[in-house]
Amino acid sequence: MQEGMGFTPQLTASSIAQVLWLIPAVPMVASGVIALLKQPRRKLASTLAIGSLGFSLLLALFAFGHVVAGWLQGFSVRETVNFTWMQMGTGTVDLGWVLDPLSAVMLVMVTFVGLLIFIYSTGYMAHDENYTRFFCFLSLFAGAMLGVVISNSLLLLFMCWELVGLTSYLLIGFWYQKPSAAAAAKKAFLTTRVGDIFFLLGIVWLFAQTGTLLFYNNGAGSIEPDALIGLLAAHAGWGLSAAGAIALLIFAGAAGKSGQFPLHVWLPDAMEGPTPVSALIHAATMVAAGVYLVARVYPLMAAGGTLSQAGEVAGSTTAALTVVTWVGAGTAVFAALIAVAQNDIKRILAYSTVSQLGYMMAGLGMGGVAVGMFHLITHAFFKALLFMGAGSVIHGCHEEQDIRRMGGLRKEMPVTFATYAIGMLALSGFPLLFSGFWSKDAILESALHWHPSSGPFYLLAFGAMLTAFYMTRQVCYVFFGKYRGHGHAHESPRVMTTPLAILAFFAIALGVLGTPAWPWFRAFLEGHAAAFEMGKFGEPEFWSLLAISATVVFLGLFLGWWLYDSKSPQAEEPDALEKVAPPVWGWLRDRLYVDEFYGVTVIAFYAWWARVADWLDRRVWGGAVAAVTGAFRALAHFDRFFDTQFVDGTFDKGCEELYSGGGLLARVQNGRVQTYLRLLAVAVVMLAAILIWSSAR
Amino acid sequence: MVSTLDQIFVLLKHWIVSLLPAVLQPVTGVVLSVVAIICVFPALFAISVLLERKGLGRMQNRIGPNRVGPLGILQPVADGIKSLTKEDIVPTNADAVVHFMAPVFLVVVVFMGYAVLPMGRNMTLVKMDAALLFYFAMGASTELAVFMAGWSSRNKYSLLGAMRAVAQMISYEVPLLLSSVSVVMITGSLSLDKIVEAQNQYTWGLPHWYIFTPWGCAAFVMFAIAATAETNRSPFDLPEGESELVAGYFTEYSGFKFAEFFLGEYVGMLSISGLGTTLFLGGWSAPLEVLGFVPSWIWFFSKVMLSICVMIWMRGTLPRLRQDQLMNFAWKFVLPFTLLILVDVVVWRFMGEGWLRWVVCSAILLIAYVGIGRSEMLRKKIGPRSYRYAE
Amino acid sequence: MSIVFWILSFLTVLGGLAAVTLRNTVHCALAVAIAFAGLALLYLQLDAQFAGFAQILIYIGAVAILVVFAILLTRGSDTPTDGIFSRTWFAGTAIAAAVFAVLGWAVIQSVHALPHETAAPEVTVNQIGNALLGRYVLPLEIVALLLTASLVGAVMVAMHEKGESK
Amino acid sequence: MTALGGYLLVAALVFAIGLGGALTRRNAILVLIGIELMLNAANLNLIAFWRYGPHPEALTGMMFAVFSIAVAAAEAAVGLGLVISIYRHTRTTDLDEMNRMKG
Repeated sequence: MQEGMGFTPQLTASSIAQVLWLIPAVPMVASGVIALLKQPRRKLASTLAIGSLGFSLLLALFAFGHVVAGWLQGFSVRETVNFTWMQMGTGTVDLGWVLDPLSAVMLVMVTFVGLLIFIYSTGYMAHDENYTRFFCFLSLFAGAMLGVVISNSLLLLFMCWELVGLTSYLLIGFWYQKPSAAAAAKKAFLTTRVGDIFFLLGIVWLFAQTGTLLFYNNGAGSIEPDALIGLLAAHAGWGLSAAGAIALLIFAGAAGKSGQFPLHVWLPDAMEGPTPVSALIHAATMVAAGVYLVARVYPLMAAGGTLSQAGEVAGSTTAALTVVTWVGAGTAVFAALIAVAQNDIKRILAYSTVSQLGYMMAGLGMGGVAVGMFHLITHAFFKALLFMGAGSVIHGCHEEQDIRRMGGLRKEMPVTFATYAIGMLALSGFPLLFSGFWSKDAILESALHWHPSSGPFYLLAFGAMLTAFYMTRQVCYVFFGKYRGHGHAHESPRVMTTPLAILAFFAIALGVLGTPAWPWFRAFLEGHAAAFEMGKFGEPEFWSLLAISATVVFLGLFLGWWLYDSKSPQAEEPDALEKVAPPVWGWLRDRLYVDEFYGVTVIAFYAWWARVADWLDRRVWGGAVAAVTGAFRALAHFDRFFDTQFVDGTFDKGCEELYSGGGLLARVQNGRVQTYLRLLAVAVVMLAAILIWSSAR
Repeated sequence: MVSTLDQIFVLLKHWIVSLLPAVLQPVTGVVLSVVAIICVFPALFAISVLLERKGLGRMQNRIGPNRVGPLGILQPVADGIKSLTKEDIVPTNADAVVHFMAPVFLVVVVFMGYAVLPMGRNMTLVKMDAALLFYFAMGASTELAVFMAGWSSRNKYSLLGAMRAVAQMISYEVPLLLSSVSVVMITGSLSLDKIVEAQNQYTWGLPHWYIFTPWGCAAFVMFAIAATAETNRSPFDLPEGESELVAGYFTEYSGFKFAEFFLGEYVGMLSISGLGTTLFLGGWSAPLEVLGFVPSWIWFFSKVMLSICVMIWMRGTLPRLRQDQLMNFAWKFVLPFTLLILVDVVVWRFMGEGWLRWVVCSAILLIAYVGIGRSEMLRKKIGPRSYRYAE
Repeated sequence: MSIVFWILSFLTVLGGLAAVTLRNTVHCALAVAIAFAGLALLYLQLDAQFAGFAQILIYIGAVAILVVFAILLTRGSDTPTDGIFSRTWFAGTAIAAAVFAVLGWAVIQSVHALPHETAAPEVTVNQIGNALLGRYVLPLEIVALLLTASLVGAVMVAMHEKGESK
Repeated sequence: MTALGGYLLVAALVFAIGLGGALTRRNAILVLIGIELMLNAANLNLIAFWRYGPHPEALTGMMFAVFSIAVAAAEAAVGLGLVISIYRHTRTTDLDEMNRMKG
């Protein structure tokens, strides 16, 4: 807060903040309604979903406008609306939502990209028979995600977080007839759970420490300075303050959600879901939720360094941030490496998503909220663009996903090609023109200045190179050369290409917000005026950085082009890189055996444990039960003997007596209504007579 | 403004009563009013019969009765004389007692109904608290008379006619009651006098009649339909559908008994129109404030005669329903709609003053009307009349 | 003991007797209608206007008609040839007499304890309505439910089965 | 003899008549009629007691009577429906022949 203009919390939230809850609520309600629709009402379903999200987009734009207006007046808005959810003994559990630059930006991004993808999927899913179900899930997801974005309470965030997880599960397994899809869904769910366990632990711990789960509560929030000081005071062992430990736990959750290194395995498999889902959930929004979470609790992360709220690149770093950084950087390179050797078009993009998420994490760790978030936003746009492009390609090639069976689509589907190329260049950070360049540049810059170690910088640079490389490879495979697939490729319908075009525009234009010359985005997030000096471009450091990244990128592009240029190989013959270095290739193709590693460790352990439990059940408890049963059966035998010998005789006799008696009574029951009525009357008369007589005396 | 002309009958009665010793006074008062009623309404009956015959004649391009007296205005008298002098036939194996009781019972019950109708300011025979209930109790009793008539005269046409009539009366009694209940709900009283009083107010010279409110209008239409069916008038005159059963339940009646039935039918019409007038058309209150000087009873009777004319008009216009159409119409359209009207009344009552309630109530009714109508039409239950040949 | 009371009670009892003794079933129905009417008038005598009119409306307007319909639907209208009384009619009559004896005896026993003439209570329909929707709202609801149920039940019971021809 | 006593006697008589009818007639419908009579007698009692009872303004007896009238209507509807359906199966309404439920 250098221009001396801090976050001034409004005590009375403005009207737009008051109705902020509508943004997630409306799509959720819509999904509820859609769930009640019958299958044939496809049009209505999609209309409802799109309409509701459009409404949310409008509201989000209002909110954004409100925040921007406040920012232009010179204070940055943070309006919270909190309410008590339940009263537990002395303490209360509060929920609430917050409107501040972070959430506002995120809201606009999610609703906008989401809306485009909704529209896109009306085309993509047009022939699916579970159309309405799809849109029900989609809008439920949108609602949950928006809930994550606006929530001002870690608990509310966690709820929506889990909802997001659930919808992701449902959508990945949308084509549950495919065993692979079902498996992938399960994998995704369980893997993210691992992270969520830690997250939940962190939440509980935080609640135990601070007694509130609200982020901002006019100074009483859990990540506002007062609370942070308390957290720093508390010690958690291993030289960590409670703040650090909680931050790490929460980060574990975030890592699970946005597929950071140890927990990244689910994300590539998640591509089994329909492509719009991959675009919406596993590229643009949900995976970003992890990053957003880290950004949201950034004060907690950064606590312990100098308490600079906005995480300036003042050399202050903390254990948490260091971990975040290294994990991010590691993931970036690791995933990029794997992506090099994949042949499934969506799989490549998935791995690139993982690596880009790594970039974001690293950016958060080193450069603070603004850097990471900026990459998040830009990435959301161009990655969604890429995925939808991929979707359109798959659509055009009759559900073919293997890039070796494509090729030469440049001519068949020009629009897709153009937009895809833009997305690809943005992703690989083509200098100066594309948004991806600026955001990635910001990360690299912060990495350059990150003094604890210069390792991350080299990793990220290498990652950038790889990114450029594999994207080039993909594009060469898909769009150049001649068509190797079956059937005849065709361009996708307008409803699918139009969103592509829009996204492509943003993939270029968004960069303007983050150039070093006019760091509007950072200024906006950190709440100080955006200075516009062209001079920044003149500074040597900028040029040096530009030089570095440019060389890296061009190297990648060149390598890619050189290896896989237009005379594209046949599907059968081995990959070019494989010819260069078979073993490396093999390793990469098999995704560095992470899955297998888990298979032999974690899963094997569980299988063993299950067997043990099974054995216990059968032998130990089962034996005990069997023994008891045996005892009782013996007893039963004895009983039977006793009965047959002694009891029955007497009992039968009694039965006969009863039977004959019954015969007597049965004569009264002659089935004539009037007989019964008569008996009734007689009885009543007698009773009445007795009563009166007794009372008369 | 209560002018002598307005109260002339009341004053007359008091004057006559005052001549007698105090012991007889209350009795005489009642007797006088009863006599008045018994004289007035048969007269009206004669008039309306003439009206009907001539009006129907006009509608069917005939001249109608034109022999007896100038323009045939003495036709009713001739009819009366004829029916009095005609031989009274009782079928041999008819149930004589019941056969005789039926018309008497009918006429008595029908006339009872008038006891509670306010025919003008202070011109109610019995100011009863549960007047409406009484009226309907009497109305319900007519069914028994009809049945008696039909059953006693050992004739399958009569029996069929009676059965139809009773079934129809029962089914249409429900909407009749419910549509009146809507008025009761607003007025908060079963007393017809109170109901008229409640309607006898004016804003900008316009009266507060219930027919001028959305629910009231709808309820009145329902009431009119139900009333038409209740009095076995066309288009609901199946019980005496001459093409199917000779003359319905009074086939076997002739002479004076027949005249009694005839009287009963028309007096019933008059009385139910009177009830409708009282409930929805503001009873004896003037249609415009400026017309307040006209005696109240004139208003009442003119309204009654007006509705009689409408009934005649309907008879001249509408074709007869088929039995299933009749029942479907009662249970699938009229009854649901009256129930809806009750809801509407509640809305009206609790939405408070202002134009909004007009909009809302009208909207509810219109939508429901279109909805029910459409669905029924689609299901061809009460669709356009489809002619089949009898099998 | 007004004369009106005697006339009405005579009418009622007569109607009742006719209803249970006449040969022709329809005559019985009509007679019972008379009895109902007499009872209604008795209610009026007891200043229970509402109940009286309700009695007329429901019993004469509905129940009597219902009975008549039932009679016609079950061919009961033609006079039965064989005896109209069940074989055990004597026992029945005896029991009925006994009942009356006991009840009458009870009344006579306690006649001295019975309260004497009191002022006629002023009951408006308004009060009844308030009571119905106030103190007695639960019974009202239950009765409404019962009526609905019995309506449906009666329809279901008396309805022709699908296969069965009219 | 007070007025109340008279009403009670009449009620008792009507009740007895109804009971007699219910016990002696063969026709199921007439049995139902008898039962209706009994119910009405009870109502008469209720109203008489209400009228001459200590707290007429509480309306208890009258309400009871009104409710029982309603219930009686329901009872008649169902009972007659049953009679009709029985008649449809065994072409008779004679109770002496309806002894299917003989034990």
